[in-house]
Amino acid sequence: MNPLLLWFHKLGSPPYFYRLAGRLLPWLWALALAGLALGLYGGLFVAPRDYQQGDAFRIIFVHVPCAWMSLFVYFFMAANGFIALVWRIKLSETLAMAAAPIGAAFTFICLATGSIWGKPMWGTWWTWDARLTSELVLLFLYLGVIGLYHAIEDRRQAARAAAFLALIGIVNLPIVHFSVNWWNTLHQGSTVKLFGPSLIDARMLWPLLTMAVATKFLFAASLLSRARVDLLELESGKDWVRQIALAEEPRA
Amino acid sequence: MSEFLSMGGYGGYVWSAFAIFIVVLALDALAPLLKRRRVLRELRGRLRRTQKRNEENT
Amino acid sequence: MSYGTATSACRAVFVRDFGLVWRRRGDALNPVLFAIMVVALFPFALGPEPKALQQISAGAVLVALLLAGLLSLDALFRSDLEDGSLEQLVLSPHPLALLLACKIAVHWLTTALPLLLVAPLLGEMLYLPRPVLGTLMAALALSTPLLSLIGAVCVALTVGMRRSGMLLALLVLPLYVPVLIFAAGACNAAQQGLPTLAPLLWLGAALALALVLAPLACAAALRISLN
Amino acid sequence: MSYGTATSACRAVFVRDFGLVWRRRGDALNPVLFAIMVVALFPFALGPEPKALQQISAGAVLVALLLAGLLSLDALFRSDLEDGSLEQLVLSPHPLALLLACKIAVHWLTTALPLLLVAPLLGEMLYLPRPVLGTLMAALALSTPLLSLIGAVCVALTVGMRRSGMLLALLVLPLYVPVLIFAAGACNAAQQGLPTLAPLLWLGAALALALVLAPLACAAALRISLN
Amino acid sequence: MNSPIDSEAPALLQARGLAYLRNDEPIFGPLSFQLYGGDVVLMEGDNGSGKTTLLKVLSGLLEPSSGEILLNGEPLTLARLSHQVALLGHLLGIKAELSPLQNLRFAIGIGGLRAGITPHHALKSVGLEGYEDVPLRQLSAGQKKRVALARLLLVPAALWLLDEPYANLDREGIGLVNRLLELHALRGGAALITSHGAYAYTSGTPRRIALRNTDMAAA
Amino acid sequence: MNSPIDSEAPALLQARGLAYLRNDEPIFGPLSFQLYGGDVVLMEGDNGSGKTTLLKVLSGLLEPSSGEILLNGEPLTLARLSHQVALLGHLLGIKAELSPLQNLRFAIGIGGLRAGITPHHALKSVGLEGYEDVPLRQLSAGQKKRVALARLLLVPAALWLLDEPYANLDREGIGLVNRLLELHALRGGAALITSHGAYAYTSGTPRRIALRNTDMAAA
Ligand code: HEM
Ligand SMILES: Nc1ncnc2c1ncn2[C@@H]1O[C@H](COP(=O)(O)OP(=O)(O)OP(=O)(O)O)[C@@H](O)[C@H]1O
Ligand SMILES: Nc1ncnc2c1ncn2[C@@H]1O[C@H](COP(=O)(O)OP(=O)(O)OP(=O)(O)O)[C@@H](O)[C@H]1O
Ligand SMILES: [Mg+2]
Ligand SMILES: [Mg+2]
Repeated sequence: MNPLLLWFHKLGSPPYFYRLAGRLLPWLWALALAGLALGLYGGLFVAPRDYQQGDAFRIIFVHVPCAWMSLFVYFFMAANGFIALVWRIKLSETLAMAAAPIGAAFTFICLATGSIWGKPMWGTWWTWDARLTSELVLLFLYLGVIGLYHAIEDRRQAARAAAFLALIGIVNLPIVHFSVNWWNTLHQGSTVKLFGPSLIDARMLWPLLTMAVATKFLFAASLLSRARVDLLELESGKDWVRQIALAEEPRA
Repeated sequence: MSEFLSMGGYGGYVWSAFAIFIVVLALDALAPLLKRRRVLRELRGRLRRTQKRNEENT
Repeated sequence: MSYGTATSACRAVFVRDFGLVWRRRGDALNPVLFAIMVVALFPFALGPEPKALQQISAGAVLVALLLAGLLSLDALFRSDLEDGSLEQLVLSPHPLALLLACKIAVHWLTTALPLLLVAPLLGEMLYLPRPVLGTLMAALALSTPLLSLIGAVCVALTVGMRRSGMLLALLVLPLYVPVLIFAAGACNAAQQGLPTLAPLLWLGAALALALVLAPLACAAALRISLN
Repeated sequence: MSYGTATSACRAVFVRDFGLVWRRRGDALNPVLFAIMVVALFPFALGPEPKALQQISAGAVLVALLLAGLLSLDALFRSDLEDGSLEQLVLSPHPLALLLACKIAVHWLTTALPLLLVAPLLGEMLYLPRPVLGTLMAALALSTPLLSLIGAVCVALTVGMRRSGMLLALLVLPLYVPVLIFAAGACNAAQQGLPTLAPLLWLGAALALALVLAPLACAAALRISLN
Repeated sequence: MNSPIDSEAPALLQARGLAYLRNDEPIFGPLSFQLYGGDVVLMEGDNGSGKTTLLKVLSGLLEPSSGEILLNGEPLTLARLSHQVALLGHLLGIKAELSPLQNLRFAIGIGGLRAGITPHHALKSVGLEGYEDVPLRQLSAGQKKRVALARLLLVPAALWLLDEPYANLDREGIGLVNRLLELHALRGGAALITSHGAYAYTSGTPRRIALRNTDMAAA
Repeated sequence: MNSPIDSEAPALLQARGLAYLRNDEPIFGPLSFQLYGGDVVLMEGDNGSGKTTLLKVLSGLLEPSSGEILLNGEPLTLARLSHQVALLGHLLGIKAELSPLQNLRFAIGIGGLRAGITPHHALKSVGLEGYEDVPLRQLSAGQKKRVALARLLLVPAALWLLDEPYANLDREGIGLVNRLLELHALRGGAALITSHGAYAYTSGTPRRIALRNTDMAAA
């Protein structure tokens, strides 16, 4: 067998994944926390005050990374859902379902910080503009996926049904992202570009990018620890889980 | 310091936004730890019961 | 010994489902009554001034029909599941998506079409301006089948569940939002005397897409949730 | 050998029903999410202008909460019926009305109270004027228990039926209309700066009456529909 | 275990010309019988012959279309009845989300408690020691049935109406039901049990009542 | 009626190491067996031992967790399968609101029709002559079952999977099922039937498969 395929196959085996994730986790948490500390420091102390928005613009350092993550995590979830549906890989089911609550958390933060930011900037907590609305719909999609997953008794069937729903809901992602271009809205358009010069000050840009990277690590860490526990629950009849359970017996 | 905390009058907004960020993500990180404890506790309970029953049967 | 043609299979589904609706034709009125009642709530909640009501009339009718459709969705596969007909349908040698499309069509004809027919009455109750009525009807004609198709996929996902009512609403409503936006957009444009073609065209395009994809998705979802 | 006291029977019902809600605490959020989504439908249907939304805000929040309450009603006795607990409850030596009152109380605390708590958020979404919020909350605090009590009687009547969802809505909505009228009346008065006490007092009086009569009616209805 | 023809003590349960109609179709015909303390009576009948319906009528959940029921010589009213009758139906009346202990505590709360027994004891005597705190959904059908049997032990009731108590139980479970019935009879209680006849109450020869299968299609 | 060990013709149905897990708990263990044309195989097992689940897996409604199913030597896919298999489950798949004739017409519409038989004939041969146009809700449970049996006669399928076909039937009905099975076997069809063991296929000694009751509470 092709070595890459072989590795995939091996990764798909729950005990192997459990151990591998266990070894990766401390590093991921460390990177995530360091990144967060650096990004927050940069955002709160280094970045200069915005000439228009004053210090209120500092909310950008949590709002925007979380907004990006809300889209990224959904894509990750749907992609894993697709793999789970087509190739029936248990690990993908687990990953997709573990990603959903994390994505919902990021979406919630995006909505909450966005409306906190909106109050001083637009004079209102909430308007029914296309981006805000589609982001709210995104939160409901996450909640629908989570709700469906928990409503079905059989774990694997539940994961497949929820993954299917996640796939249907993916039409919402482009709407969230492009809504500022398609409709003229209160929410501002893209300022940070991957290619070509960005429109903001470099001292604002690097903390923002640092936060963006740090939230990726945070997601990876949270995802792996959730997936590990979910595997323990899913495989609770298996020997390797039994050994873990007995090894961690609290001494009474 | 208090000037820093007041954030040019936007302190309430900025700090509550950062607080939400930190609290929600902290809860997100905590959830799997709690669930892990619960799952393992239930599993150990089940193992004890089967063990006991096997002893009774033999 | 013949397995019959796909056409005859579709005809069989039509005949049976219409027969069933006919046997319980009293129930078929329920969504209409529900919609009328929801619309009747608005004057109570907002006060009876025609001006205020007129402003919200198109939107309120849309929301009422949408909610009525939502509540009736639940019954789409329920009785077939409970008596085992659904399994027989899945085991049929004919394409499941086709048979499901027939079922969805019957469902639309027997629940959404009556709603469509009372829509002018509902509009009248809220003083909907006459010129808007045409647009509203066009928007409804395009959006109700769309809602039925999208809804059917979600129902198929929740079909085996006990307490699915509220969950179904949670799954379906986010997917309904875009449809509602375009339908309401057309009505608002009509109310302001603007051209209404663009949103209606969008609805038509979405309907064409859904007509092809939704039955397939529905069949796939059903296989997952029967498993 | 003792049959226990009525108090201990009530405590048993409370402990068990809260325990059950706690076990499925995810489900407890559903009515809240549903209400938020229904409220979110209005800006789509009516257009996003704050002025227009503000006018209908109190009414829309009332309607959304009422519908959410309606949908969650269905679950009040369903699981007890399905697993036979309801029969055991009926056979208990303690007054059935009392036990049912406890069940209704738990249901209100776990479904309506969360709705009450998000009502300010819902109002905010539709730009409800601040001064009206107080009146809206008072009206809700009085009317949601009333709705739960009235609804429980209707659920008890339909409890054995298969497809009760839509039927229940039809039975319940006409009974809800008077409650809605008074609650909306109070909010409208507040919006226009008029005194709001009278409609609130009416609601209070109706609630007092319902607190006494509804559990008795509910017990009688349940006996009929189990028969 | 045949009923003593003792006209002085009133029968624990007496049915006189009891019949039940549904949509004017007879479900079971006029039926008269008596149960005394110490009786265990087995009722046999095909599917749909009305066994379950009869038990519900006797428990007071359904009202008979004609005839009357006397409990200790007094006519049945809902209030009186419930003190004396325990019903174990097709549906067990237990919650799958809760543990056996929680379920039993609830049953005691609404039904009362016999002297000299605790939920723990009852669970032990139906062979569920060690399962006190497991949610019922993790138990097998037979184990769930045992929880319902434990309820019978706890709640004070002179008359047990058991609908197919042997269903879902393995051989040992059947023995358990029989032991419980014997104990109950010795204590002076009475029981009416239904069965398809596959298994049956084995201790002594119980009295039998047969329900004819009224043909539903006829009319 | 024992299966001829004839290695040339592929078996009508062949299961190889078939197992089904629910939440990683085995419902039935790895199972291998073959059915040839003319075979009638009886499957026995306690409640919850997985009989119904096995039939659903064999019909293609459920996907096996491991192992494979061959129909006429070719692996099972949903599309191929459905042409060959008729399933009669706990739920009969008939509508109580419609008449026997309407129900059968629907079954033919979606499932096809065997040569040389009509719905009227089929109803007659299950003893329902005269009931063609009565809504099913007015028929007894046993008569409903007969309508479902008539469907088996009409729809072309070489393999019958019957889940407790004897339940709800009286003695004559049991004889009817046995006659239908014999006819099907003579025609070269095969059948797998489940039963609690109370009644059984009586013509000849059918082969038996026993499912062990995997204890759900164990793991
Ligand atoms: C509830 C209110 C809000 C929501 C739901 C929201 C949502 C979003 C989302 C989803 C994105 C990511 C879009 C993408 O990457 O495709 C985003 C980006 C952004 N938001 Fe918000 N937002 C809200 C309020 C605000 C406010 C009040 C401001 C500032 C005045 C703001 C400023 C930004 C900025 C600067 C970006 C980055 C745009 C870019 O470079 O791509 N947002 N927001
Ligand atoms: N809720 C109901 N509505 C209408 N008919 C009913 C209802 N419940 C039972 N019946 C009918 O009443 C008759 C008697 O039913 P019952 O459940 O008492 O029979 P049973 O002897 O307990 O049968 P089984 O052995 O299957 O438990 C049956 O013909 C059944 O169809
Ligand atoms: N939908 C389901 N979800 C979860 N578990 C199920 C489901 N269906 C069946 N089971 C479980 O699978 C096991 C096998 O069930 P199955 O219905 O196949 O048994 P059976 O042999 O047909 O029993 P019976 O004799 O009662 O018909 C049982 O323990 C049951 O609890
Ligand atoms: Mg019965
Ligand atoms: Mg079975």
